[in-house]
Amino acid sequence: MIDKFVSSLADAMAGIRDGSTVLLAGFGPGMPEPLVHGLIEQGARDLTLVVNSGGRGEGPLADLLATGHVRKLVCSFVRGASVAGHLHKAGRLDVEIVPQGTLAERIRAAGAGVPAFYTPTAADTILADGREMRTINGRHCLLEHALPGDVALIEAWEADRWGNLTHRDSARNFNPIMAMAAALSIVMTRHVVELGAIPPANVHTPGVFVHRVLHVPA
Amino acid sequence: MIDKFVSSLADAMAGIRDGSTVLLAGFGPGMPEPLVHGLIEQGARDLTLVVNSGGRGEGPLADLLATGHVRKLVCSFVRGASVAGHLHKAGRLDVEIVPQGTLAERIRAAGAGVPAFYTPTAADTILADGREMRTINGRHCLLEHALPGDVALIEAWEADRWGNLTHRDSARNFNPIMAMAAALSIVMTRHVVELGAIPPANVHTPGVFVHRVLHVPA
Amino acid sequence: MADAAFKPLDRLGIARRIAQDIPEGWFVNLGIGMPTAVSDYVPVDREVIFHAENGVIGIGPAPAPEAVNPYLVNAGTHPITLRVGAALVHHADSFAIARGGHLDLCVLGAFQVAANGDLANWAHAPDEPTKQVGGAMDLAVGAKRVWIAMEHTTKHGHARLLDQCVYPLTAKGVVKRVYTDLAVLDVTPRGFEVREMVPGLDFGTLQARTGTRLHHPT
Amino acid sequence: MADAAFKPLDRLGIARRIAQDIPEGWFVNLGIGMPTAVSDYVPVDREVIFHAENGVIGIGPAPAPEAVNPYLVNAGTHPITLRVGAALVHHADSFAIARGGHLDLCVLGAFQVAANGDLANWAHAPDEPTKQVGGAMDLAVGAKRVWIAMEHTTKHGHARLLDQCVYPLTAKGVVKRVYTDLAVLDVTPRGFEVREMVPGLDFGTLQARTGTRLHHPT
Repeated sequence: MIDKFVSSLADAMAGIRDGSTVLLAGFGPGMPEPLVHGLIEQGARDLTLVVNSGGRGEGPLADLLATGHVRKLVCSFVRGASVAGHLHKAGRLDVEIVPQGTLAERIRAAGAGVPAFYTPTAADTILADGREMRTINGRHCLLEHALPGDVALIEAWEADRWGNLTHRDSARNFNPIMAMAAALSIVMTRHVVELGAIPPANVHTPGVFVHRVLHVPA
Repeated sequence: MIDKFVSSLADAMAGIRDGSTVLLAGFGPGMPEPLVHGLIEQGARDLTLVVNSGGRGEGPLADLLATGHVRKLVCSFVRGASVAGHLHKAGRLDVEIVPQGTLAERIRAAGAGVPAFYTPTAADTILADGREMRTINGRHCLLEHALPGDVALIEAWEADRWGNLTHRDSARNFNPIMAMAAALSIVMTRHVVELGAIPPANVHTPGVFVHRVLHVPA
Repeated sequence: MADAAFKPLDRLGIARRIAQDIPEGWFVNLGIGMPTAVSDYVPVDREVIFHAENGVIGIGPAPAPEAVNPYLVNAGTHPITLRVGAALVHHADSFAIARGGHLDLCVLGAFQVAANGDLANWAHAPDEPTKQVGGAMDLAVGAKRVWIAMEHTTKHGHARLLDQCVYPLTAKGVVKRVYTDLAVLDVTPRGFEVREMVPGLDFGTLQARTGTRLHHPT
Repeated sequence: MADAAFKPLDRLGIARRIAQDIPEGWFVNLGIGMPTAVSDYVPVDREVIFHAENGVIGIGPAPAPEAVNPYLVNAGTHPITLRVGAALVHHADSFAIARGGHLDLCVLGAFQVAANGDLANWAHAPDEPTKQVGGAMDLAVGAKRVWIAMEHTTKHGHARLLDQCVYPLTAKGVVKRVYTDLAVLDVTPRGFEVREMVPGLDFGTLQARTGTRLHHPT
């Protein structure tokens, strides 16, 4: 019987290696905060962290960055007044700024087996400096590569033992595509449901993209 | 008040021009057969038709091909014993064979504003002859371009007046991505529902991709 | 520069002015800040469908404080409600809407706009430690139209409408119209055309506050 | 070539043999034809999750004739049922599963397989009017493992396991294992290794029916 549930935070986070690329979902809601703290406790270092924003002066993302375990941050924006901003200014954190749609598309591409694609987003901007360009149908386009993760940290509203997920309201955001894009997708769910309780047509993230699920009641 | 419903098949098909690229959804179920007959009646010629398969010796697709209004067929396979196969052998129908996953991805790319992407699918095969290749992460990849439609013919199970759709079971197939990829998405739906009747989290094709809806009860 | 003969619009006044020009049925993304207020001035019975980058299609009015749903936010991570008829999608699908040309309009803030439609709205210098790209580059390139909501000059009185942007670009040649506290200006092949000025403002005064030659509409 | 000392497997026997080797928890795509029968031989209490190109994850047993749901078919457009725990997605998401490396196994039929793992399963000649690519190229390139179900020789007695494929390739170097009516063979760096033969068959007889040198397992 397939059962992707794990019984502790430590089990959920087991085996994450130094040097991993970690995809962290969330856009306001949808960030699996307990898993971020689990990652801190687990202790993997030299991480590349992929997340929508660099966060603020406090919160789980700030806590993670403050450990110094993150070497590089890939995100769509960094606030000056944030832990990420301060570390970056101090030369202790590499930052790669990726337009948010390109970020989402690169993550989805990794999950979908698309190794690279072209996009007009960020063409003719300083983000394109030194980058490979191509004109397609008269538009300047940038070459962008897939952005796969070794690990994805995912938040769900409901999960069954096969790892089928639903996400509540706008907490969906990066969760389905980051689950697709990682070799190891670790989910925290607010609710555990019986297999079959989620109607097949309304599964938001199919279990094929999910490897471990931890129940964290609200 | 937004109301995308049209009251007749003729209204649904109005304005399709000669030379259009028509995306036709369906894989077994999910093909909007009444709209295919509507296209025949509407009479546009010199069409490029994008559809999963070339169909059989009879059925709506065979009827459409038999009109001679389709100049080129883009699909993942053609049976020898079919109207498409016979027309192709007779030199009366151009056929572009695209691997089914590449076909789906090219259509989705058109809807998502991705003008081109690389894929390992069909690299090192005769489908790659004369095509642009690139080695990415050690894998041979083919360059593939987005495949947009002037028109998409879409089947739905439920639709509301904003054009939000659900698709029943495996009739979903190409419907959501073809709706994304066309300048004019024409839907036939089996059921009309009140705005709000489809839970927001369970809309399969959002109305932003839909332009006209015709109610065709089962 | 003070001139008692005219009264600049305040920020909400600019938002209100923009709202007047949005017809029923448009899909619209509103940038963070001043643009977000535009939706408050669209009457509920005019069905305009507001999109947010985090996967919301059909944003309703802000909730009462006691009715806040922490799982439902806009692109500024402020609490929102859903309108009847809304749909929720994941981040890649949401940006497929933005990048795939499905938005009729995106209203963004700006630091500078050039006479050729170039937009600068994310950084004051290439090496600025705060890098607030977010989704602006995707929206600017992908929407059918980009309108700008901005003060006509900086708080120091420097022009923001220029021959060329000095700040790093968000996108080239994308702006169609600018709404400022003083005027509404269209971007045309010959540069900015003044479509409308606040009552009492004369063309010469507006020109004096602008860093590029203004034109009367033809 | 007749040899009373051994009895080749019939087509269902090959399918049954393959089913023995599929462990619980795998996500598996079965090609059209002989591979489709594999699922009939996986016991229901061994949870193997079968995927179809048209967006079904979790195919159940074939329905009774009176219980056929015309909206629910497999990649061969035959009626199916859903297993409890199934999920339904659209065609691009379904091929994201196949192309993104999320399938543990794909079982395909073949015309020819080469000692280096090259696969030919879609055409007998480059100019064949019947072009049956379908999703085979995507699956062959994208799945974690490709196993082949085939007759060891053609009905005319010609070898199908060869030094090099003569027919047009589906994909290069993808096949990991071949199940025929006579043997189970692994593709290794030195060529085919014979893992298993039907009872009574000797290595020399198998070699005589094979167009490339066979190896004993190391």
